[in-house]
Amino acid sequence: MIIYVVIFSILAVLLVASALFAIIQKDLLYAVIATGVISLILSVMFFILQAPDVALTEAAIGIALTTIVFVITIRNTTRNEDEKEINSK
Amino acid sequence: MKNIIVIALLLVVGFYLVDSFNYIKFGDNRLGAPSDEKTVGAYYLNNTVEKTGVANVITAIIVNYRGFDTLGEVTVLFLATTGLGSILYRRRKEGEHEERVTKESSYLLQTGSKILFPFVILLGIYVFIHGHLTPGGGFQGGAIVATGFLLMLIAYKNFKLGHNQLTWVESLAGITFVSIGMWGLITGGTFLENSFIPKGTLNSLFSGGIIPIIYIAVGFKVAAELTGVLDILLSIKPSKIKK
Amino acid sequence: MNTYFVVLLILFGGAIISFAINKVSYLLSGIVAFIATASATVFFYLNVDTDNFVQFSLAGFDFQWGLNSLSLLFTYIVLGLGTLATLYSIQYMRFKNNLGYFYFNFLLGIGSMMGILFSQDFISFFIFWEIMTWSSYLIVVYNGNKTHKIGIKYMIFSGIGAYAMLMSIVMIYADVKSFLIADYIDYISQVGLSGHYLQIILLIVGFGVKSALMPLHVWAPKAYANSPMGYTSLFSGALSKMGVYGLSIVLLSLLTNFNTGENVSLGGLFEGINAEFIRIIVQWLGAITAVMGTLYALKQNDAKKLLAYSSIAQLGYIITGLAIGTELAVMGALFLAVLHAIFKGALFMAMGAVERQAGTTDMTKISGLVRKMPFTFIVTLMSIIALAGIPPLGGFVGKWLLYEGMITSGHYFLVVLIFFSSTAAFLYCYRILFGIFLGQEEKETINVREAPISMLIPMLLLAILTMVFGTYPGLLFEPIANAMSYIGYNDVVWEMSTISNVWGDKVSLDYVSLTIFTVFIVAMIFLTIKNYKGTRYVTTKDISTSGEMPTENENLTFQLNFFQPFERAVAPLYKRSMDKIYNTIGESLDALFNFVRTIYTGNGQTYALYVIVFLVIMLIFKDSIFN
Amino acid sequence: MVISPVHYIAVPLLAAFVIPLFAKLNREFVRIIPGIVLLYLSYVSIVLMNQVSSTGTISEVLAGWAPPFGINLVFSAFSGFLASLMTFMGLVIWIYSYRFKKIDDEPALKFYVLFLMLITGAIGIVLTGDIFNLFVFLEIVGISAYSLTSFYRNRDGAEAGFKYLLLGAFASTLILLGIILLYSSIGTLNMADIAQKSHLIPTSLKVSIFILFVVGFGIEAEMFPLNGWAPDAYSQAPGPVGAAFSGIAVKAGMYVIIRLIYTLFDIEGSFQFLIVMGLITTIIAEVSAMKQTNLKRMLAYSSIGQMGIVMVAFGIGTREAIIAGLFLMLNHAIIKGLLFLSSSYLVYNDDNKLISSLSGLGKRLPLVSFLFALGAFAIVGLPPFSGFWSRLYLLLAAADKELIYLIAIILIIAVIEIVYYFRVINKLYFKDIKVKSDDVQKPSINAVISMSILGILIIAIGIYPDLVTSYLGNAADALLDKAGYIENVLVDINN
Amino acid sequence: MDFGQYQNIVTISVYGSAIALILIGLYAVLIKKNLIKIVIGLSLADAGIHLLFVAIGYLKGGTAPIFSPSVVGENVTMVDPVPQALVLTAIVIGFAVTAVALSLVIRLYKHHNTARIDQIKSLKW
Repeated sequence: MIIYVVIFSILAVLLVASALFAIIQKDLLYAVIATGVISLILSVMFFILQAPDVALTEAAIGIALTTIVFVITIRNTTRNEDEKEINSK
Repeated sequence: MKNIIVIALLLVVGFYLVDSFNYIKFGDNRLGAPSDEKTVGAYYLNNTVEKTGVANVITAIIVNYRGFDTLGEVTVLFLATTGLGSILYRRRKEGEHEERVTKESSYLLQTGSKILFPFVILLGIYVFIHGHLTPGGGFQGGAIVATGFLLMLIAYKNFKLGHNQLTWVESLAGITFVSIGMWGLITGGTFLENSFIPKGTLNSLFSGGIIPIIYIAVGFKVAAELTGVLDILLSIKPSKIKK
Repeated sequence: MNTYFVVLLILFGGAIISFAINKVSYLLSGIVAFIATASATVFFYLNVDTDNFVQFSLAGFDFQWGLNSLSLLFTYIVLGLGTLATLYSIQYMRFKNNLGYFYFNFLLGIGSMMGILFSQDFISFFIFWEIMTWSSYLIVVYNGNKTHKIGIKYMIFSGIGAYAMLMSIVMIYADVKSFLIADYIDYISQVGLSGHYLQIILLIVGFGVKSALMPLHVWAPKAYANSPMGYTSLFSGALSKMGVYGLSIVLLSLLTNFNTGENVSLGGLFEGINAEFIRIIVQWLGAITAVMGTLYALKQNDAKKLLAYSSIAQLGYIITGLAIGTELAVMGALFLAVLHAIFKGALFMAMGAVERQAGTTDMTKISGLVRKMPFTFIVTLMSIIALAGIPPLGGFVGKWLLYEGMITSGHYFLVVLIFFSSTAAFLYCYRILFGIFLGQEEKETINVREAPISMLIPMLLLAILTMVFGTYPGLLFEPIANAMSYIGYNDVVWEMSTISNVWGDKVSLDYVSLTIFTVFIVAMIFLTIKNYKGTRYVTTKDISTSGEMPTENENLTFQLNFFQPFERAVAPLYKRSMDKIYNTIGESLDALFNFVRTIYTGNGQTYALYVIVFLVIMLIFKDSIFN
Repeated sequence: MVISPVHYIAVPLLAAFVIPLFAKLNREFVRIIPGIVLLYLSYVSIVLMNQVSSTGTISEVLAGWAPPFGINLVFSAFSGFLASLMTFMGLVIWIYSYRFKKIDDEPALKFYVLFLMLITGAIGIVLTGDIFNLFVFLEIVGISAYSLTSFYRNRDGAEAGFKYLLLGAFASTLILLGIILLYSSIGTLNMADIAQKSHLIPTSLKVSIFILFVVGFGIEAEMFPLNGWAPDAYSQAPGPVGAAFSGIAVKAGMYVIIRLIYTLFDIEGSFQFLIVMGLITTIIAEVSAMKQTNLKRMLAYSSIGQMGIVMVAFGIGTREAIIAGLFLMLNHAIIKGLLFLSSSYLVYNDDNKLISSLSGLGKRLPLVSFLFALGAFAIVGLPPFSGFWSRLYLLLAAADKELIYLIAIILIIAVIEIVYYFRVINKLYFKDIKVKSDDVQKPSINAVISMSILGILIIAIGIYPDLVTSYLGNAADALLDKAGYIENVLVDINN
Repeated sequence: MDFGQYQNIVTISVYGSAIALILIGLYAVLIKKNLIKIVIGLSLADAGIHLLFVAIGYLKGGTAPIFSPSVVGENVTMVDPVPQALVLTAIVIGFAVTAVALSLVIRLYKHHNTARIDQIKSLKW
């Protein structure tokens, strides 16, 4: 019992921490991976909260597909958040 | 300055959210007494097994009680594919839809993908076939299948997805879903009514009437749609790198 | 079928037919328009019946159409002038484009004016009023390009007026639960005016715009001057009279304390102000309109504009007369209203003829047309005599009654103003005559010819009418007396061709006219014979200034700065133009609007921020918003 | 098969799934099938509207589970009126876009599918009786709208689409939060059930939920200051889509706001709130429209302004005001539809859609210009066109409640409208011709037909408003009859 | 699952982290200039919403709402299945919106050559 509580609290802290990391991180690829981590943590939390269906969905869609879509986008655009202003046209 | 204002604003929002959730105690039993069927959740828990013959209540809700939502949801994905196609559309003559511009990946990855691919697909199909029995179902299974295709798309430059097949799978699955729904209407019942296929015994593969059929259709459709999304995204020609 | 429906059907149907038939032949369009108005006129006066009311219901409201003696009086103006103006337009518009469009709106205008006169309820009144407005707008901008600012200005003011009226109408409906004008008059006479001051004021604003009352007149001069003249004669003659018609309902039926004999207080915000006060305001506005209109008319070099300002001034007289509200004043005002339609119609047509034949109506550019266009000259001469109020033509009778009415009711200062403006009217009338017709001929006008016969006929008819009404004003007194008895002035005294003054002296007009005409004609014959030979032509623009450039101060060409000394005397009055005030308002609003739209910054993030700000505001103030 | 409200959703969905297959046979099917579907739905509308007027509200149960356990569709005189209006507008816009030159062959499939789904989603929002289902339909509308906004590649469509999406995502976040709070406090998602039980929620929480919903749906309903997306989206979307936004999508958002206030929550002050928000929306939008140089953008702001007036009408809340509001919605759909449709031909070849490029087009495109002018006359409320009656009804309803300031503001706004619409008309007709006759795009025959339908309707309703007023009266009664709504939906549970 | 006397801690961690996630996501949407960051913010806010959904469905001592052979016939408490069903839908919809958003980002980047939102405002006023 207590172990779940501990795990849960740690996960919650991790969740917020990686959310902050995702926001602060200038390298978008790391930020995206942080969101992937958030999905992972979430799906564990869902599992603990007795929602296996949701956990599975979050795992399949949140961790894998969303991250991939983000990565593809980054590859097609820019990896650095503070890209230099480009005036050449 | 703007930072501070925004943080202040968000804190106010947060305060009111917390305030609101004070009314909603975590873990309280809000379903009411088990016999009180006026609460929607309680009704589902009490009646699902008996009335639909499905073990997984969530599946019953998704596919049957709130099947209309799911129809909408599938449509949303379908629209996302269509929309993506229209947003990222390039005329053929510009030669961008033809091939993906990924580098040939390593031999290791290629082999690994090749070995993993059937298993992933199989896992996905298993998940959506057993949606009414175990956790998981059409969406999860579909997503897993799409992941399998993703592996192949990344690993092999020349891995061609048959657009025709994708369209067929997607359309046929969608048509199945709606037709089963319409069949209920035609037979004099209501849209999506679970009446014309026997319910079967609980916890066996062939149970739940139309529920597994629809969930399988959803699985195929979601798989096709997600794969389609990935395919479109992976076919974009990366813009020239600006220094 | 009912008379009203048939008349409207003929006019609106004619509008559509003449629009469609323009594809076949441009001449046909005008002919159809003429036939439509003429047949509507004939049909209407054969079947006219003032007691016939039609009721029907549409969209949940009760409508009533009918005629009363007052509106009957105005139908003479609309249909008479309308028929003549269409006849005039056939030739006048002959070589222009988009005739289908022109006649469509023309007939729509006539039809909607008839509709206004038929309407016994506010809502159909308003509907026809608006149709009249936009159809006239479409003609104002007909000449294209330069006119679009004028058109917008016209539409803005019309919109303000119409919506003021609409606001009043819905407030009336909320009070009375009926749109019938008669019901409202009953209601007001029962409960008094208190609490209804806003409705009355808004109605006055609404009608005031159309009748070009200060300070709502700024649209009028250019709109009059820039429409095709065939229409302007109707515009200034009949369309503006719709405003007068409305004002006569408000001022004479609603604001009256002659019927009830009490001095009703308006209460509320307007504590201490009563019906009499509003009337006084309107009187003064009318008088000021008259004076300002005249002063501005003096300044104009373009005959069309001059006449436009003159129209404003004339409408000022009429409104002042109505607002004074004694029997004589009202009679004079209504008489002038009809007469103004006649002579201003004739004048605008004459100017149209000049414009069509000579290419311009700028008085500095043409002169000496009297030999080329004698009939036009005669029409102009007679109309101008009528306009200036010189006996024996009709204008004299109207002004005479008006002065009498004002003097007997003790409005001495107003008399001074009106008299001043009337005197000044002599000046600009003279200018038209002199500038265009008299003087020496210019090279440019060598090839000018007289206008075609179908244009002359309506002009001459109108000119003759001014003479007839000047000699036998009783012909017009009869319907006016009927109209006034409808409003509540019982036992109006009138005689066929005799008018009296304050002291009871009577003048027989037919003898006066006869004498004057005899003298006039003899003089004309004499002058013609005398001047026939021996005329020497010197072109006026061939000025030698010893090699120096002439400046404007040196009054070298007599047509330019005709009234410069006079203008200098009244210059301070010109400075405070309403136009400038409106422009300033417009510009500041423009700047404000430009500022407001920067709310939409174009940055999606800002929009998102708006959402959060809005959410936060709602959450914080949720207790006070949703108690 | 009995015709029932679910046809509104199921048939278009089926069509949307079928179209990609048929497209392989013949590409023409892509264009035809949506038309067939919309025609069929128009037939359904007629049948159901007749049924409603004779037997009263139809509440259709889906999947055999009676509400609140299953999802249901409610076809009342009110929601039915809106659904029929949307179907009709959809049909007209389809006729228009059938040969719209700018939708070339390849993405035509996507265009028509998205367009069909936009209509279906909006109708779904109006018909559904379940708040979460409503959210799903909202997302259907949203995703198709984002994609359609950015349909053209050669313009700033993507920018407009992204702004729309950003705010739309905000909206869904807020709505989901509202649904969470709502479900956890009364344990139901059915709207009739919510209406029945909403008094059980503590007031403070109820108001919070209400605020979340209003802000969320207010984004779709173009309420100020939530409408930043609208001018961009309207001006960048293809012509027919702009018409569909103003005629169909926005109506759905407005419907939800109305439902929230009239049926779901019984919150004091919400009516006044709606009036104030409506007025602010209208004033800001019309003032912004004044100075626009871009024709489409001007129309967009004008559209927002009209929706603000609709809000005002529903905020007044009397039966007359509701009739006025519905009439305004109807007029806004057909008139703004006509304006958007005709304006796309007017600025066909000008990428910036500048009003100044219209100079003298009245001569080059006489019919289109005429229809545009007709629409402009109608929208500023000149009689004898349909816009006049709705405005009159609204003013009368306001006068009845003695809201004098409201009348004054509405009329001042009308004057502003006159200024900017007549500026365009002046440009069209009374300016020198600048364009060569080759440079204008002549409207195709089906575009002419669809615009003429709208034009004729504007005149017909204007001359004889009784054509629609009886429907509007029934609809207003249906909206006001909250008890009847609950009873109709929950007939099995409560008895 | 029953957290017993530690219920409060779990309450705070669930509600706290969910609301924190929403607020952090919104913060990113409102402050970050980079389009991709904005989309990340949106998906964070979405994730928070999903967590909240599951949290309100949770019931002290409840098990997953699946009548697997082991629980049939026994008297078990189950968590509320409705929010779970809803969140499933919400997740899929969220993915769809994210995909569309990102495709728009790609197009915007190609069009404007930048992914900074404050430089993409050719449509304004």
